[in-house]
Amino acid sequence: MKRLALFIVSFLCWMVLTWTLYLPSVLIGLGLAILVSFWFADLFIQEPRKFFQIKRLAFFLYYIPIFTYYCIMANLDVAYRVLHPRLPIKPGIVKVKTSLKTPTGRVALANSITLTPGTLSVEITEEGYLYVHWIMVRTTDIKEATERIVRKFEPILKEIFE
Amino acid sequence: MMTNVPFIFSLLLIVCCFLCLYRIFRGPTSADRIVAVDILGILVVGFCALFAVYTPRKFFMDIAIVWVLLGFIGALALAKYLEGKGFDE
Amino acid sequence: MKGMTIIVKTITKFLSPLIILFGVYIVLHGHLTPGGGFPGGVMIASCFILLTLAYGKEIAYKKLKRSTSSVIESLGVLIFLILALLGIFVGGYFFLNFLPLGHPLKIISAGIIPLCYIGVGLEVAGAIFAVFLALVLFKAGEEKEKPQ
Amino acid sequence: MSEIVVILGNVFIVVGLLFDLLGCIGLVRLPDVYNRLQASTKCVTLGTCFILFGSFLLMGFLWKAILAIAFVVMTSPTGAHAIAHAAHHSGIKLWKKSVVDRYEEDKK
Repeated sequence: MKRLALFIVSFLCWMVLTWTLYLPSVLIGLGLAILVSFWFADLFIQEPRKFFQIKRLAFFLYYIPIFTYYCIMANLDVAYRVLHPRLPIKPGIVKVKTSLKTPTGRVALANSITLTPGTLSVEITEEGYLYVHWIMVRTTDIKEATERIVRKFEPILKEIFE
Repeated sequence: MMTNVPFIFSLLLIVCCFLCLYRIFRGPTSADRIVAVDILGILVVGFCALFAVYTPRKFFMDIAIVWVLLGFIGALALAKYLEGKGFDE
Repeated sequence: MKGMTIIVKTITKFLSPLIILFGVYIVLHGHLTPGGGFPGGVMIASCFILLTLAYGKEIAYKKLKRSTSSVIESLGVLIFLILALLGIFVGGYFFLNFLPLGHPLKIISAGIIPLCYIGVGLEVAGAIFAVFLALVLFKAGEEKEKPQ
Repeated sequence: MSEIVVILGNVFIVVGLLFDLLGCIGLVRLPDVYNRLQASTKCVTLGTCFILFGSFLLMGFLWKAILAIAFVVMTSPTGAHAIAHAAHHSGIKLWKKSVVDRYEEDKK
């Protein structure tokens, strides 16, 4: 199962890279994908059953425009702070709690936090606490910071990765 | 008029690179320099994409992908150096 | 905890097979696009360097043993030399391009050049990983290399 | 149709270049490592993604560019996280006007 998932991903990657249907090229790609999937399968995905569920892929596609929207808002926010002559920043490191369980979900959450307005994840612990550097600290309470930072993404990521 | 457009685009990116170089020279700590080197790596990817568009050769995109991956590995190595650990621990 | 944080580990898990794939793509398309044996070999070696950085040396050793990397290095040189010598036996020149040339701008073309690039790629991948291990893991005076 | 695609691609490239420039201005102006890392990582990542998407449109739907966007989005925040983590562990303090540092409190 793990091998099948890695095989599909690497073969798609090869086809995108070469972008031809010339037969020897496709055959070389097949052989290469089989080699890679036997060599690296134990590292790639831990729970491959989730990889084949259509619902998760659909939620992933639904996640992309939301993420892009927040990303552009983040950039406009940074532009406002950088171009303002008096630099309206009030930085600090706050602590938030996530309810996601799987490592992949937590990693996706941390990377989403890094790319969205005013926040940068510094450390993630085993118990699900994230230390987040916030460029404009509005609150230092754990619950309220969680409400402001994490709540935007958590429901969708829970559908994708859990 | 239209032939000057790629030149102006490249000039903007070169201004960005010079801002990064300023941070590399002036940076008070080594972490600042590492950040600037990382950002410089991503800017070069933009350069590769511009070259791929305006000298119509598709292989520059391969170079862009290679640069992304090697820049990532370089950033990780510099981060481990900054943390003061050995490379294998 | 050994290695870097969980974020780096998970991204490394996801990226390392794709880096290998990309290195082999560059090696195999060396006669069509820029690249070839040396950059592709560096990409393949950098995948193992990434594993060493993120996880520590045990996982990287599980994927590619140190003795195996020297075997791969020797194998690359051997492929290169055998191809060169076959030219002498077939037609009389060192490095004679004795294979048919194939279609231009397809993956099977240019005779023995792709095979030479495969040899070079294997050699560079093994050599750079061995050099990295030698520079990083065995510091002079602190740790002697154990006989195997 | 194709003219619309060409104009759209050029617009994407110009917007991406402006975001790149903003990120680099942030790298120069902001006061400490973490703030610089935030501004530059966000802006330069999105700007480079826009340039790559513009080249995807201009070069007749070259799907390699989408692959490059996926790699940039995956690797760039991870590198930023690694650098921030290492900087905090190597003892670099926050800016002197910072409000709170929960991580420093919890590490003790």
